[in-house]
Amino acid sequence: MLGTLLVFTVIGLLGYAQLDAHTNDPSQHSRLDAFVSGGAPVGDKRLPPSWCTWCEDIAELDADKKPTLFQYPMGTDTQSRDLFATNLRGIPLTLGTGLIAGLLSVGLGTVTAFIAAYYRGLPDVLIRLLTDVGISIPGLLVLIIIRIQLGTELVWWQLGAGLAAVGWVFSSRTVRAQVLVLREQPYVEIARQSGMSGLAIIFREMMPNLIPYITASFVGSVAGAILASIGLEALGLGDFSSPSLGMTVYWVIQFGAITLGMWWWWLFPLIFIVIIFVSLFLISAGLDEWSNPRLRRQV
Amino acid sequence: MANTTTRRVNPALTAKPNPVVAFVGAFFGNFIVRRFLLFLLTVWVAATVIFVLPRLTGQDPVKEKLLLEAQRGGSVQAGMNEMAQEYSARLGLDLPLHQQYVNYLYDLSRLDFGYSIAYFPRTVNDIIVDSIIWSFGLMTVTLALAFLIGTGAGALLGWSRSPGWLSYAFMPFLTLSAIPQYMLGLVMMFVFAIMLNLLPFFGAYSPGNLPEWSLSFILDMLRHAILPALSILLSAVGFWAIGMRGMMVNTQGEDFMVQADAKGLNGVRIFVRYAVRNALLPQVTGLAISFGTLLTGAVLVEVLFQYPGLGNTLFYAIRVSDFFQITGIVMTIIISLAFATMLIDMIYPLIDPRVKYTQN
Amino acid sequence: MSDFMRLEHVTRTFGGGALSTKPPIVAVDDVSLSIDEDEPKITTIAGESGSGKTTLARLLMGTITPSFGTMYYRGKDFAKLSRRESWSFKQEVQSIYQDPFGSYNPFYKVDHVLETPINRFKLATSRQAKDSMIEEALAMVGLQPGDTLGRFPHQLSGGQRQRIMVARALLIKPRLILADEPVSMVDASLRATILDSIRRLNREIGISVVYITHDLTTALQISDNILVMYRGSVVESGAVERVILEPKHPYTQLLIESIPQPDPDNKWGDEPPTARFEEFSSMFGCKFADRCPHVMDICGEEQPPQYWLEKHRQAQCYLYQDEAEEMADPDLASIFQERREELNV
Amino acid sequence: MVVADQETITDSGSSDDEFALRVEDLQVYYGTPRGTVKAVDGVSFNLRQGERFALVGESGSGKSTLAMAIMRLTREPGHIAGGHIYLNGRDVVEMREREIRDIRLREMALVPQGAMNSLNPVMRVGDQIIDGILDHVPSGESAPNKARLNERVHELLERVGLDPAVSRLHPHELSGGMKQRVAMAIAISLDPNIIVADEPTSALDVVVQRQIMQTLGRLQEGLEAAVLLVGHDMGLVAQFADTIGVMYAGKLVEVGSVPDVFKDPRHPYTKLLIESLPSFDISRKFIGIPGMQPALLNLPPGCSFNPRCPSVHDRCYREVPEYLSIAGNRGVACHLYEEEAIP
Repeated sequence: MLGTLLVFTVIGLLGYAQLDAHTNDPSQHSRLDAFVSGGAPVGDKRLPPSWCTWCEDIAELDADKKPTLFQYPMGTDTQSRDLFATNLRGIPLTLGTGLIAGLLSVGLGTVTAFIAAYYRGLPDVLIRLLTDVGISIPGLLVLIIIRIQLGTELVWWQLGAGLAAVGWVFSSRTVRAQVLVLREQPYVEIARQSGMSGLAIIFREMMPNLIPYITASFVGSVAGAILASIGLEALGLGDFSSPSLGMTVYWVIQFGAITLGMWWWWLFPLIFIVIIFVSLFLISAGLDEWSNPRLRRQV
Repeated sequence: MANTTTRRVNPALTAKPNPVVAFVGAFFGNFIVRRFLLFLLTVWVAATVIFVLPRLTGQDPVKEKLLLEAQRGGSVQAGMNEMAQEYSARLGLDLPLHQQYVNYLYDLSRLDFGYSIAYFPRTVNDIIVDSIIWSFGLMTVTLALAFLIGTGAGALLGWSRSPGWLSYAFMPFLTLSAIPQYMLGLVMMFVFAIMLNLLPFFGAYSPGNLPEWSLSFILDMLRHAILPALSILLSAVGFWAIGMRGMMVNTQGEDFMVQADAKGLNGVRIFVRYAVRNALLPQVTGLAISFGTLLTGAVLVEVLFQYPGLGNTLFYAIRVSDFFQITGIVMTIIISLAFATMLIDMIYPLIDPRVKYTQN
Repeated sequence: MSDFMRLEHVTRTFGGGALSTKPPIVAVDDVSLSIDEDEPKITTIAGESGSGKTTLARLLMGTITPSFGTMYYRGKDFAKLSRRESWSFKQEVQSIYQDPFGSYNPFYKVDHVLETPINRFKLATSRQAKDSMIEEALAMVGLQPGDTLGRFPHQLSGGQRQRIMVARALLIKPRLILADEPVSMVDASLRATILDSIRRLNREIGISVVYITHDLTTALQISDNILVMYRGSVVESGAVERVILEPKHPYTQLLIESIPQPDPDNKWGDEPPTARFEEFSSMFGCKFADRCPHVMDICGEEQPPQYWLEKHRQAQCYLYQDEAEEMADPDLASIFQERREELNV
Repeated sequence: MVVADQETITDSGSSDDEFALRVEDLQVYYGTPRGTVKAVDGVSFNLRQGERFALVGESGSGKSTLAMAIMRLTREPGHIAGGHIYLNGRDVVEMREREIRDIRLREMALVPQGAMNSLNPVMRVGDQIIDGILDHVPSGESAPNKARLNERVHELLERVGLDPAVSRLHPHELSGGMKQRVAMAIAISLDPNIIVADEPTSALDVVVQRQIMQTLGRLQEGLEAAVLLVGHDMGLVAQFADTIGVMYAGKLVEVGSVPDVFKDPRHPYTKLLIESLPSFDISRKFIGIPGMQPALLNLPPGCSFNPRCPSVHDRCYREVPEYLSIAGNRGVACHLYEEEAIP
């Protein structure tokens, strides 16, 4: 399953090349710029939108093309964008957002979990309270507000960082629960009696045994962040100059691709999203099996 | 000969608690009180984050937006000056920040979110009340159904004595849960509304119909609700089914399951009262935690089907940057979610006898 | 006399606190004792679950602190140790746990538990010195380095794992070893060898051992002195063979009677009564009164004091109020001290 | 209801079989990725009505596997590979799932390991007792009413030495000993004639252990039931059982009456086992059995005990000793006793 994600990343790099090839053509360049310049009111997409001054060309370009094997493997949209290039470029952007969010969440979560477990007492109480509160606040909604009030568009890595800022509480809770279990293990006390310092115990004794849980939490965070980022972008809060999967969904909704019968516009991103999520699920199920021997025989 | 020495009495046993301390302890030690305080804290933290973070940048985008609208003129021009005044009065633009914060919290505590920028003389509360009914109906029914169906299916999937063919149902459930609700909505809209032309693809009722208590209207309403509901339902069913399946597998490894067999109980009883009953407990905890994720997904489904609920309203508010309305809707959702989670947590000890209200 | 560790009127409670509606659970109730360094002995702390024996061990280990009373390490208040003294305490008090698997980090080979203390406490100067130290220690507990080193804990038997823990203690050469039920999770046929190696630590290297157990037969086999605990109190203590072969406190008597003797001709008597209270936090009376066959009126009124029964033996029971003297300072170590003097004479 | 149950017992137990339980050449195998583990390999023994039979052995000797197989509770990847288990004259191995379910609790009941969480944590104790009774109401008869059931629950709890008020509690509110008493109340709820007690007092305190075992003995006498006690503690066996069977690496190596075996153990393993017991005799040296039990996947050829046996000779490395009947109604599986064998 990790393989699938790797393949996606490679595809994404190819996607850059593909898109670059297209954008080298000046007319295409302007088309892309215009395309990303703002949301258009929903209307009959076969007519150029009124805000678009250059859109007379649209009819001449290859708009609304069904997929053809060689020219446009995934068709084009109403703005004549090559969806093959868009998707290839979009997958790594979306994955990147998820990875950034996952890394930061797990990093923050693990550090807070260890602070709580190491110092106990007040820091522990405060961190636990913070995670309890954080878990019951839908982070996505908070992000919406912050994003709106900031008034700037978030590029993929900023989006990832934002999602981590609201999502770390889940990692913190998972890791903390495990740290609490480990802390009571006799071998931790044996290590202390062997003269190991607190930090050494955390990194040399506890950390290796936490890796399965941290990895599982990472996978979960990535999945959650991807889901949330697509959601935010579909609401029109993404980076309009980015061809990420979520922005494609936004344009699909904006331009009424469904009612236009342009199935290729939404079907391919949908398939990619499903593959990403199933891969992530299978990775986490595999990790579960690895860290939970009881499930080993069943799954 | 005995009792020649003065006997020490253990201080741990003689320490008498101060009655005030004891009362305060009992009050805050009470689970319901503590859970309610957590609810208040949650809402307060959310509100504070929303207030503080944007202001850290030093700009006031709301003010800028208002100024921009005022300069641009047009349809909203009419109320814009009043709006700007209202805005100043409400948050006290020139007041120090802490004063603004106090005003903000005061308004929040009365659930007063002020006026909508886009639909000026209307208040945000008006708009929320109009749309929340649709959301509430759609969400509660679909989430409850999804939980019941998903948990039921997961219980059967994870039960070792289920017929073998049932295991083939796992992959479809996994796939369904892997598709975000709004993407599922896209597919359903395409298949049922466009290709087969069976069901309407947007709105909550047919245009031209006015809401009324008549059979035809209710049927029309239900027809419109099917696709959005199904999109949320199918995706969420998979989520619950997978969780429940895992818990069933775990539960069947428990000692009391062996003992239930040793008692020669009939299969249905073991399944329902021993396996499902215990596997269900983490599902309920999951219900509390995953509400948020499921709900934000549902917001997008509303947008997709132009269902006139909170999600759709939020979407339009975002498009026109109607800050007061966005804050109002988001806070409403946050408060209702925190409230629902609190209710579930309070009910939880009733279904799990090991958890006591008084426990620390 | 020089006390290595000394507890004075130590009480440890759990729970309770300002925000709790429940009264605290008294796990260790006013215990005074000392561990002598000059005459290292094996002292058994015996009791059933909930007796407080493990809490007492954890107090001695320094992982928890007394709620009331004072604990001294080499004459200094344990709560006021300097950094250096804490470090030396860490090295001088070692433990062996009940679960021979849990004592090992599953991530590392078994060598890890042997090498870590050598590295951290700088016990060896060179690689060769370190290797020969480890080999020597393993040989002392009857293990071949070739059979054990370089393996993961799950590849060894429970008996081997537990003996490596003894070897580890041997490397560090602490002054005190706390062995918390070291053989209860090991097959009966392997117990003897492990207990034997613990005894050698005491006899040959001169390490004091506190042996915590519920099993009085093994206590009799390896220890010199015994404390019998019931619901946090030491109800009887003294020389192990006197206490076990001729118990005086009714609880000790019940405990010893209940041991299933592997002798079909020596069967149990009638079924004893069950305890009426699971948690006992009352400040009044003897804690065993609800099950005691000899209960008297006074037992329900006030907790009995410690009585001197013989020169080196004490019991906390009113049955002996007429024949025995009440202890002025119920420091249980003084009984053992008494015995040491006697033996030295 | 209770009366009806007793009638059924006499009916089903009416075969002329003098034995409540006969186990014949039982084999329980586990399929593992590394090969088949013969956890129980050709074990035979009989259990008379009213007899207390104890099976002892180290962990991994197959004693618990055997107990579970008798209840037909063997779980995947284990399976009964051969042999017969006659319960009141009927073969449990051949029974259909429905029949075996009906027989559990009514004819044979399990008292689980003391360390197990054998009670459903979310159900009240009383309901868990009622459960078993309700699911064994013979078809065609109506279920007893609530008052009768409660009366029965109270009576059962009193018989195992618990306050009837316990029926309203949940398992987490009980101590280990109380939980085990509840498990016993469930086991005797339909007056079975065989009770399988699988390490019933493991993880319990000495005094509680004694109380539980004495209660079990009292219940057994009241029911005139046979008890199969599975354990590792020779002391408990000496206190409780009439007959002892010693298991080693999946095989029964010695059977005999408790006084006989303790006074005159025959098999070298039994001898060492008894010698290794700690006792209050300080003069005796406390010794263990050298070596360790072999892994079941990798048994030595010949007698499984040959690596540890002090009396080992050439034949032991070649031939697996057969189980021989010897004088005094005893049996032993060892080459040393072939001359004493009674054909």
